Formats: sequence, structure tokens, C-alpha cells
Amino acid sequence: MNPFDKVTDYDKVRSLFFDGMTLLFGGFGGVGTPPGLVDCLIDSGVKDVNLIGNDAGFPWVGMGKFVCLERAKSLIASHIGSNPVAGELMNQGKLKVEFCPQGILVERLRSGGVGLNGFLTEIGRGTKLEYEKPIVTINGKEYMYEAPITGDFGIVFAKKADTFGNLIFDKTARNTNPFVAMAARTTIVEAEEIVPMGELDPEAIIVPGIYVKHIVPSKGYNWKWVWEMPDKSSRNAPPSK
Amino acid sequence: MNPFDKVTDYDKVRSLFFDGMTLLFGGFGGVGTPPGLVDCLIDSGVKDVNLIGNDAGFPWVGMGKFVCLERAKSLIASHIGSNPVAGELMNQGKLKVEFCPQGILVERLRSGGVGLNGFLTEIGRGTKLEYEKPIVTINGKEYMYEAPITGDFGIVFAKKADTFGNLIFDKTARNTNPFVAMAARTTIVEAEEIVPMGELDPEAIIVPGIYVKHIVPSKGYNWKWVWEMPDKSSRNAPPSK
Amino acid sequence: MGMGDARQVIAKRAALEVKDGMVVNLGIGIPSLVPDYLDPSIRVFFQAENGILGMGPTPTKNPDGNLSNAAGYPVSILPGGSYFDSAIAFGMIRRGCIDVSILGALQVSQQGDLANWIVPGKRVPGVGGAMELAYGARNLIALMTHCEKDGSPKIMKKCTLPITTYNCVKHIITEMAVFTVGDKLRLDEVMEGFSVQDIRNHTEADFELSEALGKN
Amino acid sequence: MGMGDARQVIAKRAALEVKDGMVVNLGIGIPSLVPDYLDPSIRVFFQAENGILGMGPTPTKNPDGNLSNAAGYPVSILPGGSYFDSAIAFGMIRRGCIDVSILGALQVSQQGDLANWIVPGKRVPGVGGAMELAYGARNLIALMTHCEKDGSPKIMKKCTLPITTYNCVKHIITEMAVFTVGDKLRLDEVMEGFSVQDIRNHTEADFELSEALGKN
Repeated sequence: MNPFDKVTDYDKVRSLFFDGMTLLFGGFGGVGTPPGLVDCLIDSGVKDVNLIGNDAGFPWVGMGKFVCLERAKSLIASHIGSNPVAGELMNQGKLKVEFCPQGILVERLRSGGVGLNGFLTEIGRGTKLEYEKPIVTINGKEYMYEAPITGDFGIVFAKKADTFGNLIFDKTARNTNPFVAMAARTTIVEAEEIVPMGELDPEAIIVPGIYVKHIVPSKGYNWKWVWEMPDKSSRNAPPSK
Repeated sequence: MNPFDKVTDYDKVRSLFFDGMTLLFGGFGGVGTPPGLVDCLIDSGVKDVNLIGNDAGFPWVGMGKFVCLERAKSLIASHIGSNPVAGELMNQGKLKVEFCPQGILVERLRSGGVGLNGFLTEIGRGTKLEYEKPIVTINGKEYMYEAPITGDFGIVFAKKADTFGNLIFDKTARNTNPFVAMAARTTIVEAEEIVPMGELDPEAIIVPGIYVKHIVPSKGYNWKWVWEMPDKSSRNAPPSK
Repeated sequence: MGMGDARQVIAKRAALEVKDGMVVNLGIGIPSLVPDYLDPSIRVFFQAENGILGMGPTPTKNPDGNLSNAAGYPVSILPGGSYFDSAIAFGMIRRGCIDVSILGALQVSQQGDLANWIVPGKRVPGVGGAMELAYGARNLIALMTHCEKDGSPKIMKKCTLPITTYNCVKHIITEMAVFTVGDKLRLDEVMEGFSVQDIRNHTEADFELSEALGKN
Repeated sequence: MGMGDARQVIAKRAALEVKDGMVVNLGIGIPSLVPDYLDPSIRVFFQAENGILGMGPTPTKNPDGNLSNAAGYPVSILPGGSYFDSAIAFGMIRRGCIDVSILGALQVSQQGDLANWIVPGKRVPGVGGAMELAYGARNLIALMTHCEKDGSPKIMKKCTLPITTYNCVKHIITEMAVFTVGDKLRLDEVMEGFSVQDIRNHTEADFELSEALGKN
């Protein structure tokens, strides 16, 4: 591989995925989740996937599309409220869900992404979330230990990538994407636009290309947002492609 | 104070400083250290200051100018190699120096700045740096605990600020400045250019104005860099203003 | 009062707590109605935990899926606003940069314990950002209808639902009353159409009356 | 060989370890001379811990005080380069994104322990970024003159100076020799003008000979 030209295609990416892998995904309610890579994951046929990301999307949006297929074994997320199917799978024992406060989850990704060994926080002390986490006493005060997160793959949605993998994002679609890019062992970027090296302002780059392994071109979102739906409470996916 | 117009002058800033305060400062070898605010600190006459920043600058550059005046009580830094005066003051017992690995120091500022309670690392295990730090055992493995850093004031050098305090930086002058801005209880920015709200691209803002309390206009660096000096090993400051 | 009316009454009263120059975070549900009732002469920066400060109103045309609030609905950005990643968004929240955080609640105790993330065996939305908003905000206002649909109280001696964060709520606003949490829970205001006795009848928590109310 | 010549010899040999497509971090001192000897046909991204990836050569005119390497000296930026804060800079380093890190050393032990941050009672530069560079780099090359000015060895059974990081050095390059640290220290190359016996005479550490050298 030429380390300065990381552009590839979905077939290549599909061939990388494997059963039982841990997959980190960017996005917040589907905003910033790479739609082409979610479809690629679906098409790959892999199962028993361990997912880590902000939320379970909606049944027809973001990672929700994959979660509904019952091929995820576990999910670490901050909430699954917008995807009732995820809740049902959890209650049926088909999906193991670990809840993590939203900002703590992104910090755990960051901690893995910057090569640190986790951090301490008071967030969640005394609540149900505490009981599976180590308690550490520093200067007589107790804190919860939050472990770093890394993963086999990270999938990221960028507005622009250059061929080295320098990334910029679009408005609130940035969200958790930079930390997924940093935390994954193999980071795969779906970019709305791919430009030659030198075209991005070095000052504006959010994720330096050093973290990126593969880049594929995007065709943009291929789902309808909940606010675009005629019946906003609908659980039924509209035609998605 | 109008929270959307934080522009003030050096007189105001000077009146805020007090003996014994903890002062965080941005910069890396003086690059990105706010020159006008260092002079303001010098002119304020305050003493027994607890400094926290990447390094001690050079005797005539960055925070080095203040360190040489023997009005700093302590310094947490990653190195003082470029400022021999700091080394002498340390050896004479006039300046208490705590060394911290460079990237760990900036993470400690960040940890304070994002409201977490410190983090764990293997960096420095077994070395002299370890002995004053708590050791935490997680899953049978030992890590060093690094405490978060906050401070009374943080001084920051920005390329542009809008009146709300949204900041962008210039090239490698960014370095530790964002974390000083986030970690300080009162953040004071020296900006090379001050613009109205709405003039900075919201996508390009590195430090959101929410972290900033006061903004003063800069006249730029008023020292010579070591590579501009006729005798590069010179310890004597050239005329600085 | 219908549930819909009650929600509007609560949002309208909560809007009075938002002052000029504040940075405000609004939760989903009733809090999202608050901007409709703000004094148009004040300037407020709304922050959302997905990564935006300076959110403006819902765009009237061309909504952008990539410019949304934490609930995923389209918003706009005001001059002086900024985009950032969710780590910075929550960094601001934990660090105490949010002047007032207005959250929906399922139950609140007289000690200010907040329960709003899970109804065991029924609703499992997950904790989202609520724990950190509750932890970091300088002022945390909980909004909820005063009682469950079956009439059972939601302002409790002790919450029966799992706690989101202990001792965090500073004010409770319902369609019947405004409370302040201090050493003791204090009833500050009785909303139009209700009496102190109505509130006693529908509140499990012990509370005292504010000086103003005590005089009446 | 004078000290200046020795430094150039070391830098020139170290340059051969830098391959096309690598991300490289150079410490101050001898490592900063390495770019002068790189094969011009290869493309390398230099990273510096103050917050730049893709550093180019020293500008021939109009140097910019705000565009510098970690030692504070002016550099330029190549197409595809980026600026970032020092937390990200060290994040990359700890995370293992640097293919090769080339550091100056005061002493190296036969186990690969690196000492390069303090000479007690004499030089107190502080630890800088060396501990993290040593911890995170996929390949860590230590450059130093083979002996002290007084002739005492710097490649030791055990370092006498305080350790920066244990078991981190993969290769040692001096003006006399190239070593690889594995289960044992191995002498891989003898530089021009020296013999294996010269190296034995000036090295405290135990070492074995590479297969190639063993044959001679």
C-alpha cells in the first residue's frame, strides 16, 4: 500500500470485516454515521459483531440498520432510546448492551486513541452504572475508573479527505468521528469528497491522516431523517436506497 | 460584564493578578506564549507565583523572562533545558521544579479542562518521576495516576479572537494553548487580531469562546528567537521592546 | 389541564429562568419547548452535546441533516457560534461552563436526586448525556408534569426509579408549582389555578413554604 | 575522528533506516542532522511533538517564528501536512503512529534502557517528550557518540544515569557501530575505520556478533 494514497473501494473494505470483530462507529443519532460503510457492513454478512458507538440510531438510520439484523453480539452505547428494536433485542437477551454516559464514552474512545490507560471520574457515582467499574481511591476520595476503548475497525464519515487521510467534517456530523478514527486499529473513512494532498488547509484539518488506513468515496446519506418522515413515530423504514 | 464582549486592556488584567496565584501559560519554547501578557505579569509586581506550562522558555523569551526575576515559587514543566537561569534557581532552592513528561503535562491540563479527575498511564513507570505519584492497580496491572491541573489564571496567545472569545491559532503556536484556555478558572487571551462575532468560520474555531473571560490586543512577539541571535548560545537578553 | 397544555405552561415558566448572556443546554422533551417562550430582547447561547454552541432556530427552509441538535432535529447557527467534537461538548458541560441546564425528569427527590434515564422493565432509553449535564451545570432545572397519568406523585421523599445523579437538581418546575432544592425542599410559586393544598395533595416530598407564600 | 565528524557519520548512517512512506520523529541534537542525508527519492512525513505533521526543510527566506520544530527552529510544511495541538501530537506518539523515532542518548544499556534526560548534579534539562517517544514508537533508534569525551563507555551493562524508559531502544547507532537490541545486544555493523576489537574496547555492554560479522 502506498501510505500516501489510501483511496480504495467498498469491495476491499467488505473483505476486511470478520465475524466477532469489534467495530467502532462515528455518529450521533445517525448524523455523521457513514451510510455507505454501514451498507458495506450489512452486505459483508459478518455476524457476532461487537459495536461501540454513541447510540443505536433509528431502525432505518445509521447503525440501527445493522442492529436490527441481529448480527451484533454486543453494543456499548450511551442510549438506545431511538431504536426500539435494540431495546427488544436487549430484553430478549439477543444483544448485550452496556450503557455508558455519553461524554464518558467519547472520552473512553479518546483515551484509547491517544494511548493512555483510562481515566477517573465522579460521573455516575452511586448509580447502577457504577457497579461493574473499578473504584479507585485517590487522596481519600473515591472515583470510578473508566477503561480506554480500542477496536479492530473504526468507521468514520468525513466531509473531505485528502488521499493521505487528513479529514475535515461537516458541522454537527463531526461529533464522535475524530475519536473513532483515533481509537481504531484500522480506520476506514467514507468521505463525501476526496482531494489531492495539499488541498486541505493544514490549519483546518481535524484528524491528521496518520490515523487513517482506507478511504472510500461516499454518495451521502441514503436514509430519511426522523424529521423528514410523514409519521415521525414510525418504526418502519422508508425505502433506503 | 457583557458576556459577548470580553475585550479589555492590560491595566484591567494587571489588577487581577495576585501573589501566590497559580498561572497556567501556553507556549512551547516561547512559541505561542503571549508576550504582552508576560510583560503584564512582570509589570504587575506579583510574586510567589506557581507556574505551569510546557517549559521555562529562554531567559529572554516567553515565560523565561518572568522566571529570571525570581518571583516564581514553583514550576511544573516538561523541561527547563533552554533556560539555564531556571536550572540555577532550582539548584539554589529558589524555584521548586516538578518535571512531567511533555504529553502527560498537556493531558493533565486537558483533564482539568474537561472536568475529569485525572488519568492512568504507563509512561514513566519505574523511573524517578514515578515516586511522587500514586500507583493504581487495574486488572492486576500497575499504572501511574496523573492528577488533573487547573489554575487561577491561564494566559493564551491566539491569532484571532472574536469578541465572544472564540479562538483560532497560528501554525505551531497552537501547541498547549487550547488546554490552558480550558483548564484555567479565568482565561485571558492575547490576540493578534480581534474581530466581531460572526467573522470566524464556526468550523475553524479551535477554542469556543465559552472558555474565555478576557481578551486583550497583542502587538506580537517582542523578543528575538534563539535562531535570530548572533550568538545562539547567548544567555544575555537582547533589547526586548 | 391537558398534558399538552401542561407542557406549554411548564416551558413558559422555565423560560423566565433564562437570562441575558447565559449559556443554556436544553434536554429533549419539555425543555425543547422553552425557546418558544424566551424574551426576544435577551441574547442566549444554546449549547448541544453533539457539538454546537450558538444554536439558532429551526430553519424555515432547506434543513440540513448535518446541522442538528442533540435530538437530531435541524437547527441553525448564530453569529459567534462554533462546531466542535462531542468530547469538547461534554468537556464544557462537566467543567461547569453551562449556566443553566434544563432537563426533563421522571422523578425528583426532595434532596434534588434526579431520575430520568430508565424505567426498569419498561422504557430503556439509556443514560445519554443526562448524568454529565446534571453533574456539571451551575444551575439544573428539572421540568416535568407534576404527577403520573394515574395521579401518582413524581416529587418524592426518595426516588423509586434508578437515579441519574444525586443532589443535582436546583429547581423543579411543574404545571402546578415551582420548587427550590436547598437544605430542605421549598415551594416558591404556586401556578395559576392551583392552591398550596392542591400541591400538598399531589406531592410526596416534604416541603416548606417560601417566605412570600408563608405570609399568605 | 572529531566530535563534529562523528555526529555527521552517525546521522548519515541513521538516514538509511528511514524508508519511503514512513512517519518519523527526530529528537534534538544529532537526530536533527538526519534529514540532510536522506535519499531524495523517498517521501517521508516528519512529525514534531509541538504539533505538526509533514515538516519540510528550513525556509531559505522569511522564517516564521510560529512555524517551528520541537526545538523552536523554523521549518516549513509540505502538501498534506497538518497542524494540531500538543495533546494530539503526543496522542499520535503514544498510540504507535510513529514508524521510527530517532533520539539522542546519554547512555543505552544492553537491555535497551534509554538514559537521556538528566545528569544528576550537572545538566537538568528535564524529561521533555522523550519518555513518550520512547514508549510509543514502533522503532526507536538511539544516536550517540560511542564514548564520553574522557573515553568512558556509553553502551552499558546497566545505565548509571537515571533511566528515561526501560527496554525501549531497538537500535543504537554510533560513529563506530550499529547495534540491535533483542534478547541480547547484537553488533550488526562496524563503521569504516574501526574493528570489532575497537568496539569491544570501548563498550561496557556484553554483545554478540551478527551472523555476517561472526563469519569474518
